[in-house]
Amino acid sequence: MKRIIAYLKSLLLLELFAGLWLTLKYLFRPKYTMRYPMEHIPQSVRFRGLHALRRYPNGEERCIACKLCEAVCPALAITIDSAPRPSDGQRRTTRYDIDLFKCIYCGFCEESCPVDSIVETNIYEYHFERRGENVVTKPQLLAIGDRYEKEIAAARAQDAAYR
Amino acid sequence: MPMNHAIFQTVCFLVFAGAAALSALGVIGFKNTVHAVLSLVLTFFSAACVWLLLQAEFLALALVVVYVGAVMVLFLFVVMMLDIELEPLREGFIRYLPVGIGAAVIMLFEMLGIIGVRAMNVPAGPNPAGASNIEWLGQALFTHFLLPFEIAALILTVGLVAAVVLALRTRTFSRRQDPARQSAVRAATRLRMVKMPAVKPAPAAAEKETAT
Amino acid sequence: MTPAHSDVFIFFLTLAKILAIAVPLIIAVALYVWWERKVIGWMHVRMGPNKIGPFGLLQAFADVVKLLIKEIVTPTNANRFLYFAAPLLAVIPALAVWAVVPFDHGVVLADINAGVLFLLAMTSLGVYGIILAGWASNSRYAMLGAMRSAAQVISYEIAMGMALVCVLILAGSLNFSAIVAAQAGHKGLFDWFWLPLLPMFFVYFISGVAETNRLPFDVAEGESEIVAGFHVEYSGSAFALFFLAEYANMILVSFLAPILFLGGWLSPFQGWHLGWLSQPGWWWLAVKVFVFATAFLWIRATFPRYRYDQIMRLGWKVFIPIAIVWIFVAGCLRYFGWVTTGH
Amino acid sequence: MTIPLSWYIVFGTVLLCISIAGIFINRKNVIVLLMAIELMLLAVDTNFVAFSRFLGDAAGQVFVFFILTVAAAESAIGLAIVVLLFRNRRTVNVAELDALRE
Amino acid sequence: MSAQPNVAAPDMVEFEIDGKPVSAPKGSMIIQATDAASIPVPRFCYHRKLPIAANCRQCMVEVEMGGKMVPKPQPACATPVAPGMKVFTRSPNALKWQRNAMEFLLINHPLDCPICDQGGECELQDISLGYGRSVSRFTERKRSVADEDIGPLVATEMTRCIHCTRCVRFVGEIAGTHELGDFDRGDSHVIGTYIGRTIESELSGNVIDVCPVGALTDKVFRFKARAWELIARPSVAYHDALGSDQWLHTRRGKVLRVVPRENEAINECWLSDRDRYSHEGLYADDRALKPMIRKGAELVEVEWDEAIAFVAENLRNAGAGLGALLAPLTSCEEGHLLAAIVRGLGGDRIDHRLRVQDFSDGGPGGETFELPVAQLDKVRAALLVGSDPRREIPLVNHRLRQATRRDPAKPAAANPAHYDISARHGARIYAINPARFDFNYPLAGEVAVAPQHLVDAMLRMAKAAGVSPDDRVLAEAIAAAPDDGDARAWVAALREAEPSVVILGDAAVQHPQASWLRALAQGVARATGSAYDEFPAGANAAGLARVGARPRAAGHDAASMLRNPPKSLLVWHAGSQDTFAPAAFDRARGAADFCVYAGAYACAGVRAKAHAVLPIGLPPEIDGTYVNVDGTVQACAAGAALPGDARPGWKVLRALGAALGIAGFDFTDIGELRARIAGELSKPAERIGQARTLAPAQRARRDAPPLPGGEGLCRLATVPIYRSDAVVRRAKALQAHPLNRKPALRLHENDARAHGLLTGVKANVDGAVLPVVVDPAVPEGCAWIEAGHQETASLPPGGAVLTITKA
Repeated sequence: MKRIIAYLKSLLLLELFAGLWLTLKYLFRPKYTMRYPMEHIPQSVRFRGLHALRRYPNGEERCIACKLCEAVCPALAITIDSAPRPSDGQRRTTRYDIDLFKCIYCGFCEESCPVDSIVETNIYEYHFERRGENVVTKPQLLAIGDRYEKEIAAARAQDAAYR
Repeated sequence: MPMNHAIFQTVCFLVFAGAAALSALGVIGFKNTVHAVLSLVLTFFSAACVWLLLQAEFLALALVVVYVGAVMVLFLFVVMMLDIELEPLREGFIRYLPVGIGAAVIMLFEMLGIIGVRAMNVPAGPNPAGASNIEWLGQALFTHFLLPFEIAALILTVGLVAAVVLALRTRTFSRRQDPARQSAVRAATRLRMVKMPAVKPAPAAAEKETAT
Repeated sequence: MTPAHSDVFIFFLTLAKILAIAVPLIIAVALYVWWERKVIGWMHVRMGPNKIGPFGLLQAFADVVKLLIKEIVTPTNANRFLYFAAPLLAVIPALAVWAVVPFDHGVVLADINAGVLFLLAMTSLGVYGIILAGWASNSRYAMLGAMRSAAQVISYEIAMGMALVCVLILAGSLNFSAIVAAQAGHKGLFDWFWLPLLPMFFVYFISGVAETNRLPFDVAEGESEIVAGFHVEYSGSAFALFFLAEYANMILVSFLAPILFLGGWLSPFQGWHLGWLSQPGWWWLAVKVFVFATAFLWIRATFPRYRYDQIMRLGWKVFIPIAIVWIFVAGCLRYFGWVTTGH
Repeated sequence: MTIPLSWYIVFGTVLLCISIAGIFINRKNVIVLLMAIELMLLAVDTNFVAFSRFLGDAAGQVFVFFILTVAAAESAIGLAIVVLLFRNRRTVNVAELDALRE
Repeated sequence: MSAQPNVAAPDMVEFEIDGKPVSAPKGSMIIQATDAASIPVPRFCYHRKLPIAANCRQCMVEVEMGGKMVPKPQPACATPVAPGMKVFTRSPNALKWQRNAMEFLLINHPLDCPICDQGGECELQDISLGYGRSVSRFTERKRSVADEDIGPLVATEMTRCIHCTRCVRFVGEIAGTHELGDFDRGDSHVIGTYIGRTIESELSGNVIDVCPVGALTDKVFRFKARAWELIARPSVAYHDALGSDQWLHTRRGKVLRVVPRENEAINECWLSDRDRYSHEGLYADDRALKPMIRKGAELVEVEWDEAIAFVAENLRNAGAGLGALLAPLTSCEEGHLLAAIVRGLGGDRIDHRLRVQDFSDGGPGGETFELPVAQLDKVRAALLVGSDPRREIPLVNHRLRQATRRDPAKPAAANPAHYDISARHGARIYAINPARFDFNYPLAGEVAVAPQHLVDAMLRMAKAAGVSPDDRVLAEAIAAAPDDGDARAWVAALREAEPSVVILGDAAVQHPQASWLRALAQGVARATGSAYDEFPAGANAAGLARVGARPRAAGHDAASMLRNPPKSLLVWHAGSQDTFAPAAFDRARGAADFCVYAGAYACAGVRAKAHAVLPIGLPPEIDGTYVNVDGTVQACAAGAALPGDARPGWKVLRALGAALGIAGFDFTDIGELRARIAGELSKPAERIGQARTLAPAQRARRDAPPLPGGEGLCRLATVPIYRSDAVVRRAKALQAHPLNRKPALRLHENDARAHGLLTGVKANVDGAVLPVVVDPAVPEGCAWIEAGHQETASLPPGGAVLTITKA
């Protein structure tokens, strides 16, 4: 009996019509679409976007070339060269490249950094126009950090209690 | 009937008949079998157009539906699917070319001779059975020719079955999966619950055997 | 045909008629694409295109412009002649069919007796575009896609043709106008053929969906399987032609379904004496076509893709048997006069 | 009818001769042979249709109808055989299909 | 005082560690037993090659003796094993003690692992992971210690020091320079040098290895990379004939540092600074990167095909007139192929002994040590002839030093603290040298005479030893030598000691009368029952001699090639400073119709004279086989990437040989080539030459420089330790090292007075202006001007008489 009912049901395409009814209902639902360039979805302070290198308030760069970020990076996106800084012999990077094509934005670099130097900012609207621009260099990263230091610091402060 | 209408028909005939003849030449001349099949398609299509000039609408469209739409697609399928080496098949093309052309030309002249000049001026018969060629044909088909029609249907069916039987093969060696069976599988087909006693009875019989 | 109408005049008149059908058709395709994205967007609780033009109406035209100015990439070792002939072979039959499609009583380019046969002939030519596109691309993906598409199209053509035969048996004519006329009566929409031929109605429409390679039967271009089917190697305007052919065919099916089963331009209230509502007119056809065209999109937004073997099973083992049975039923209906046709 | 019957007959004759030539010169390729046969049938059909039209007799066109039917069945079976041959022998070369000769 | 267990068949002691019965030699420490049984015990100050200090207190274990627990924690490194003892390394108490020790060690250790070069390979990091607390309870200020600059090789970060004193013990006991010490007590306890001196030991780099924390790190490597980025590739050092085993630590194909690879038979676990820091020279600015050929007057960079074709054509034209000069660092494969090319062209002029002047007995034949290196630290007496082993082969000197500090009579179980140092009975080492070289162990006797008197000194030794050679000239000379009481005493000591060895060093091998010295030294060795160890004529001299990269006939050797330059010259890696006479080498290069330089450095001299420059890889960058002083054949694979278009030498030679159509160049990989030379390599070399072993060089004897008091002084030209080959000369850190002295004219006080010179003034020596240093190490009649410097390149070779005037 059950099989006969099931057969009749399938013959009458009841399930298909139920599906059609469902999509029809959704046709009239209010739409969720964000009008992106004008509207933005609220971001978490933990959002992991473009990278930045931070400085201390006195202008000294934080990065000490410990290369933990390079070591922890699962995508091998970070390349660091280091040497004693000529002026005072301190340990500093001579090269800090992040290949944004390789980067998977996992945030491990940020977590591994002992001096909160490399951070991932909230910036996600960026693009490349030429080949090779996907590799962001140390000056670029520092510039990003300088420019968005206020936002970065605010986001870190807000999230500090949960770290 | 105005004169230019006749000219139009003549032009149409010449164009379609010429296209059919040229593409027929292509059928036998093209190196690539796919091109040959395609030019046969054009031949059929042009011939159908010629038939339209003869006001044989039904047959013209049937020719397109049956031949162009089905049979030639079948040819194309076969030609494309079979990995045919073309070179050996072209052997002897040049050798047989004069023979073929010679035979064809001789036949052509013989037949034209038979047809002769007499056929040139056969007057067109009456336009039969009113306007619709289809009705005319249908009348004939379902009255005088009902039995042949049924037989033709039978032949088609037999042909269908025969083609399927010929081309079908069950691949016993293939280990391909059957998705339908896979998705239809249930726990019971994979797992069987068996009840077994926790303690086995002492193997008295076995002991006895070893003892003897 | 009065002597005043010289053949030259008729020639240009016909040409004008062709343009009067083809140009709106192409515009309709563009709007249909826009409507598709809109409807599916809404069903996805999105907005759909809304940036270009009012309500994003110009989106489709922008896409057309984009496609036309894109570079056409020809694969290495492709058979160039056939490679470029294929999209034409796809689009020409798709447009030629419209010669016999009536838009209202007497409004048809060629009111030939064998209209349905012409339709079948033309639609069966469309398969060449598919096969040649796949073969001439010299690409395994395209070849596989073409084989699958072609097999699918031919399979469903049979079911579709049998559904048409049912209609022909009832209507007693191969002429579309005559078929519509045969559905006229006094019982409103119950005079139409959908009622006696209900299973055929479904078979026809579903076959139409399958034959246009639309979802849920679009395995031929299944993104996750063989990337884009037979036209994977096509780009730019050549791809646009395939696109045009597909959507023109969808609109064609949307036209034929009402003409064959839902009384064409006849009013659903014919014979009920409801004033203008009972009058036949092209607007009825327009409404019906719109409903069917939207149904295409609705189905696309609702159903998941079929598996290929199930598609073939549906065509050969379900639709064709049903159609054969119903041809017999239709014959009985006609023979015993259980269905009255025409006035 | 403005075009005389002979034109159609000549057309059919030409097609027939071409197909005969095709059979002669494509002796190796089964598929081309099949196609030449189709072509031959088409030539005959054309004659039938023309005669039917000019004589006003439906029988000719009915015959064409039957020929179409049978030819379709024939080519389907023929192709099935070709496929089978190719599957077993890896060739469609007539010269190599000589199993019965031995 | 050595921590090594006694070599004599020891009494074994049975006891238990962690419930497992073990046996260890009597007198050994618990930690030696646990190490042998692979039971981990944490430690910082214990090092198996260093004396025991027991001051880190990390290796605490619980010990049960006689059924009773010892109530206090026992340091495993300083508790001798005893029968029936039960040791618990992982008992709750032991773990508690180890944890507590760890916490104390971490009190003052800074948390700067991220910027510490030791991070990732730090013993403290590793052990604190197991024993440390995650949070320190120490809330007071950590102390910090000011750093000292201890030289260009070792970087210090003394705040990180945990006072294990391994470095102090290394410098004192192994390097023997006592340059480090620990000062003060408690919180002020620091390790440092005395009044801020640099460490001048030639083994100083090893303190980096022994330091368990990041207090002493590699200055050249400083901040360049982290331990986990480096790929360690096994390699062989190529600056001296010892062929120390080493690891090349590379990143992206570039050698960033070098550390020793343990091999007890060769270098133990040490590495000389020269081997450790020479890698800087690989990346010198004048590295040749593209093949160049001379088109007209210009050297033009070309592709390899063109360069090979050009060289091949010119070599074919040269034919038998080709002479080949190889630097001794050339690998055996390259030497074999070069010899094949030279012989294939019909010639015989090929040599690698560029610093040898006296070939009258055939020159050094690639003989290996009769007493292997590993046995040198067990000799009881040794005679050094013309040798400054500390500069020549530092780790051989280390073995000799160990021999002097070794006391077989010392009871193995003695507490080191109770050992009477004055009662030490180490090996007696005698030296007959052309100058008073700087030894880091006391010599039992030393004769320092000017080079021209060296043979006389040896003749006296030979007379004392009663050497009676077959050769008449030699026998007469010995008979004519005066009797010498000291010499008799030395000979007696050599006879008495078992084992004993006579060592012929570089200063003797490069001496203009080397054949005399060799004959006499061998005679003395035979007469006293000693082994005879001669330092090979360069790093891979033994290997090159075995594969035939030296002439078969007289007059084809390097010295004659420099005197009578061949028509065409093929220079393989060699520079003018690698020869005994740079000026003659330059002349030879200039005189050649065609001079091809195949080497790593396109320096100014090469660019000026060479007609073709083929950039080839240096030993760390190529597959190569090297034979060391013991005859040990060591094959190593390429460890670093080749710079620019440089190619491995053997591949270049393969192409060249194929282009010349010489047979034997049809191999495809290095394996085939190695299989081909395997037989030659395993076969010890034989002296080739017209002279018999003891036949001295009569000409050399006749040409002996005049005695002092005449108008000239005889030049002593030793090769300074950090000027020994092209790579070392380009290693910046080594060049900045204090051991790398500026070129100077060193004179005996009397000679200086005679010439009116004083320390600090400039002297004109045969046209070269050099500062004068009055050096008590220099004997009378000798002008010690070290070779290997550009400033001294124009001077005549060692043994020549110099004209010295006040500049």
